[in-house]
Amino acid sequence: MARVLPLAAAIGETVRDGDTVAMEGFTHLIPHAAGHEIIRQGRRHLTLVRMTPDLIYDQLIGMGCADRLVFSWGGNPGVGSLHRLRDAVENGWPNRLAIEEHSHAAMANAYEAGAANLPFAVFRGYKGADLPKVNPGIRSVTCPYTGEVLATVPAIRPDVTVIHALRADRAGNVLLEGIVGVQKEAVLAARRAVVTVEEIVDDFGPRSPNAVILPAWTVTAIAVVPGGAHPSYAHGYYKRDNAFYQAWDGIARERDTFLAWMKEHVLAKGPDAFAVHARKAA
Amino acid sequence: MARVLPLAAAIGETVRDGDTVAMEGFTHLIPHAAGHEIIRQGRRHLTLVRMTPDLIYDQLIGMGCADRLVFSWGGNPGVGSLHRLRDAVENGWPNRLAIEEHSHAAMANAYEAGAANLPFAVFRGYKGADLPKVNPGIRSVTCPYTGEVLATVPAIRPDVTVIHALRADRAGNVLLEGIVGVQKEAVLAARRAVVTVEEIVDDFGPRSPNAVILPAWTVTAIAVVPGGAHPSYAHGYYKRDNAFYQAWDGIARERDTFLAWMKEHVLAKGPDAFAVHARKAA
Amino acid sequence: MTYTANEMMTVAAARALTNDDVCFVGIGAPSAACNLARLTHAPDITLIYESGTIATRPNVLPLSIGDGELCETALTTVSVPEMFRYWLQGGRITLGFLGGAQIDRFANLNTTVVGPYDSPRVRLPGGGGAPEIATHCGQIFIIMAQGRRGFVDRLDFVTSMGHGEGGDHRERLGVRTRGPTKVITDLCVMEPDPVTKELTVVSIHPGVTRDKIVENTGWPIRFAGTVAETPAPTERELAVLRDLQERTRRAHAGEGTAGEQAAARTGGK
Amino acid sequence: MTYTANEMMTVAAARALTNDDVCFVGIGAPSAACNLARLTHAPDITLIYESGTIATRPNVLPLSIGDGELCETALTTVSVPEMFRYWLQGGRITLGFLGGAQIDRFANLNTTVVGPYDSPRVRLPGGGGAPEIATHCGQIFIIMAQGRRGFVDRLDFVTSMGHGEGGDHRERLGVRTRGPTKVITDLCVMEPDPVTKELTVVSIHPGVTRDKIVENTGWPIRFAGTVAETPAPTERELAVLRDLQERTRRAHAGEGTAGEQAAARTGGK
Repeated sequence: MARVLPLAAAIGETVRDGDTVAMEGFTHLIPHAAGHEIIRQGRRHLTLVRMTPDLIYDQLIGMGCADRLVFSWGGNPGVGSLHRLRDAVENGWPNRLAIEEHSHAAMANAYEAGAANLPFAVFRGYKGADLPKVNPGIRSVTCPYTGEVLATVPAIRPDVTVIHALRADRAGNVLLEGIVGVQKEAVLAARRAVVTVEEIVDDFGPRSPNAVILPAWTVTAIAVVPGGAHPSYAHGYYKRDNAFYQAWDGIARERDTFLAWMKEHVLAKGPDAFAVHARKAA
Repeated sequence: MARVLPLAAAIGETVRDGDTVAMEGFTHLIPHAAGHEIIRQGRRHLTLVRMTPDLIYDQLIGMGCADRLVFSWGGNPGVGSLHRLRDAVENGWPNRLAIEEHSHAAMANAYEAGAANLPFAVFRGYKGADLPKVNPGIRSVTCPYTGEVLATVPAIRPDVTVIHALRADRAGNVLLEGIVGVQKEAVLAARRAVVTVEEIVDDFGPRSPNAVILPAWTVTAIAVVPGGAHPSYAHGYYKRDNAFYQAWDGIARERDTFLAWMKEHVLAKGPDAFAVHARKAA
Repeated sequence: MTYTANEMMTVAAARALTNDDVCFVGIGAPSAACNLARLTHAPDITLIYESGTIATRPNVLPLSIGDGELCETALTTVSVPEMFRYWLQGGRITLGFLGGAQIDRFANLNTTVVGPYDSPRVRLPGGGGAPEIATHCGQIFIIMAQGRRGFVDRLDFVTSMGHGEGGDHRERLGVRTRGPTKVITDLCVMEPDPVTKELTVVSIHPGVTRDKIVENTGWPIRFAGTVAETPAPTERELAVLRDLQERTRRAHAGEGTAGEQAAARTGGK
Repeated sequence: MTYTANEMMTVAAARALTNDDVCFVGIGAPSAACNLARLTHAPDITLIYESGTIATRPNVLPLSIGDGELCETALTTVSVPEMFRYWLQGGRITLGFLGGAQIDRFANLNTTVVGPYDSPRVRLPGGGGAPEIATHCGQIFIIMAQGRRGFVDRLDFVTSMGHGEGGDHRERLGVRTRGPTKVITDLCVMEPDPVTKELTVVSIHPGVTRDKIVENTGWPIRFAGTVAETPAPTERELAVLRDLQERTRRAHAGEGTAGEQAAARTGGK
């Protein structure tokens, strides 16, 4: 049952060294504030899972939190490379980063299988592509009716999934809306789930009967962090800060500018630093 | 691309003798008017697919439209038996009815696999149950990672799926809301899809960004039939007519009362007979 | 206060439910029991109906598994494939309710056929959600009126597994959930023996004799070493239950015809 | 009217789109081409972005694959698993757009690594949706600026299949879709040979020489027997495209900082 906690406690009680951690959000609702908290708490040896490692994973990787990355597209959207990810893969800085690489379809299916408590996902995929040659986790099954051979991937079952949502109600239920990505699947596939939200409301009020809601009993901890998705965005709250995505290219290109920025903006700050982004839009 | 047609033309152009037809709706939004039209057009040798054969299939079976039934729960909800279904299975009246029986989980997964263009569905099911002994379509695959043996069923790929929805817009997009059942999957799994709707609106207007909508290019034909779900219901339009479900038990128990009712209320009527049920609620 | 055997059955089932349960609710007696629990000692119990309605709080009892009332009072409503994949198979349900036409001593259930499958004497509705409810929910409660036609020595068909052939049969099939932990009838409450898994009477409803239970069971029914007497329904339990049922009756009568009132009294799937 | 090579590429791609297409749109040039088509000759074209937005009609070009604008103007937005299962794998998409860091003569693409996979010289972003877009969409258009670094004799890694080793390779793998049918560059338009599937120049943009195309291709590029000259962008095409890009610039500038304007000029994934 979801407990409402300060972000530091929510992360402290759920994310442990060596965990497999999925922080999801497909462009929209990326849990940046929670990522910063994991960095501040100095978590190590994490396996990071995410379809689109974004700035948030560039930061975690550059700060040495991760031993392994499971992903399907690792870039700075519209800008170029994730320099810290590349430095880890190409040069082993700050540590060697093992990678397990998939396609989007494979990862979406793998989260879906995890949520459905299946050990693997079946899909039509990877035909003629080289990824199965370098990822031994990509295997196949034969259809018992048609004889067709289909691709498989192991289900993703994170130790902990971290997402940012729009709002929770007093009972601890969580609402997402707009581009909902794979967050519901990622939460339901995980042992533990942490959700940061823009706000807690008394009641969700009138809504679609089919609204995307995670009941309180699927969530471990909720932390209220207005602006917590920045530089990603929260539908109806604030927009994507494209300027920051652009600026990140310069910040992260070199190790020293990266470390200086992290020190000033992450290590020396707390979750309340995000509130300015929520306020700016209001 | 969806064409708006009178119901008779919509059914006439899409449902053929010998077709595999799925008419879905989970208690809510059952396409009764469309079922009556199929009966009036005298379709024969159909394979009828539906999780919960309801009065609509009792009527189709009793009128001799079906050679085969694929289903997972065949009763009159809260009332008892479907007498026409039983008469066909137990006594071969009006013709022998072959059955292919599944669990709800199996059929839900089979529709889902059909929508996803997979030849089969994998799920954890049927453990310790007798159905696999009598349904050779229930098979298994072995997980390539864990060695676990999981149940499989063939994907459902109907020739035509028929559903009732709340409304369409002028472009032919279709909106469902409330208890949405397996209708989206049934439509996307099918070669052709017919949708009856309560009304056509200029525009859906403000709605959840994640509203359940079938784009016009997934639908073959739309027919406007207010009240067309009766005695099932349409969320926000009219309620379930429980009295009729109760009364059906008496009507359908004997062959002659059944035939007399069908003659009077179906064969001698048209889709506009359903309008009274929509008006009653307004 | 007098009460019916059916009320005793519903009350006994309701008492077994807790605030923390996430229940997969069937229509009829399970629905009444779950909502009675919600309206008495377990206000925060989570009720899920297989039509996709999650955390629903109906003001009146639904007649079908997909009444509008369930959707209107739910936290949210998901598709049926999602319900069976993420929620049931996903292992999110702590408690499932089942009933059946036939039950055997290991709480296996038959709702498929009486007689041979290919030429049935009686064709029953079939399994619906039961085969997977029986294995995916944390535990199962079964509610059935007790009698020789239903409580049989040997099932014609195993629609859903209880404890199979008894003992560790579930574990041997790789099923990790507890299976049926209580069978609640209009005469008594049974629980599986911890080792053999054979159903054993653990509590007898007030005024019911052992002989009556024996007469109404199609196998030599076992009684626990210590058999309790089920506490009679309290005034509050009865008042809340009857109020709920009366509210249900009135609500459905208010909707329409005399036929609808009749349907309300019958209950719906 | 003068125009840039990039504008010619975008216009040539837009013209190949029809009102009946259901397009899986990537950010950048494909997004500009699709929206240009929608604002000119194909007003009813259906645009889908992999973030889940179906039938979206953005007023300005999105910067990322999941901009709020895409969701706000969409018919509806579905989850990412649903997008990849029901819509892409479901065979509902008639046309997919791809680009890449490297392409070979059979229109296979590499967006994964330059150099060996285990010790890459350059680690590129990876495949994302491409491996399955390449096989599930009815046909594929590829848009890439032409040059020797990108148009290579041999890929370091096949991220997504075009025509594989050529000929009937797709069919031999059980893939029933058409694969790449057009490669649109800033110099020309290529199409696969009907039999060998080797890319062949079928149309050259105004002012571009054959030599320039040869120089900018890492294999001995073939020309069709009859090579057309791509019609230059019309005034209307250029006006609509520039208006769209100007509107995009202003909208993003209106949101915030100078950095955002810079980002708008760069375009986003």
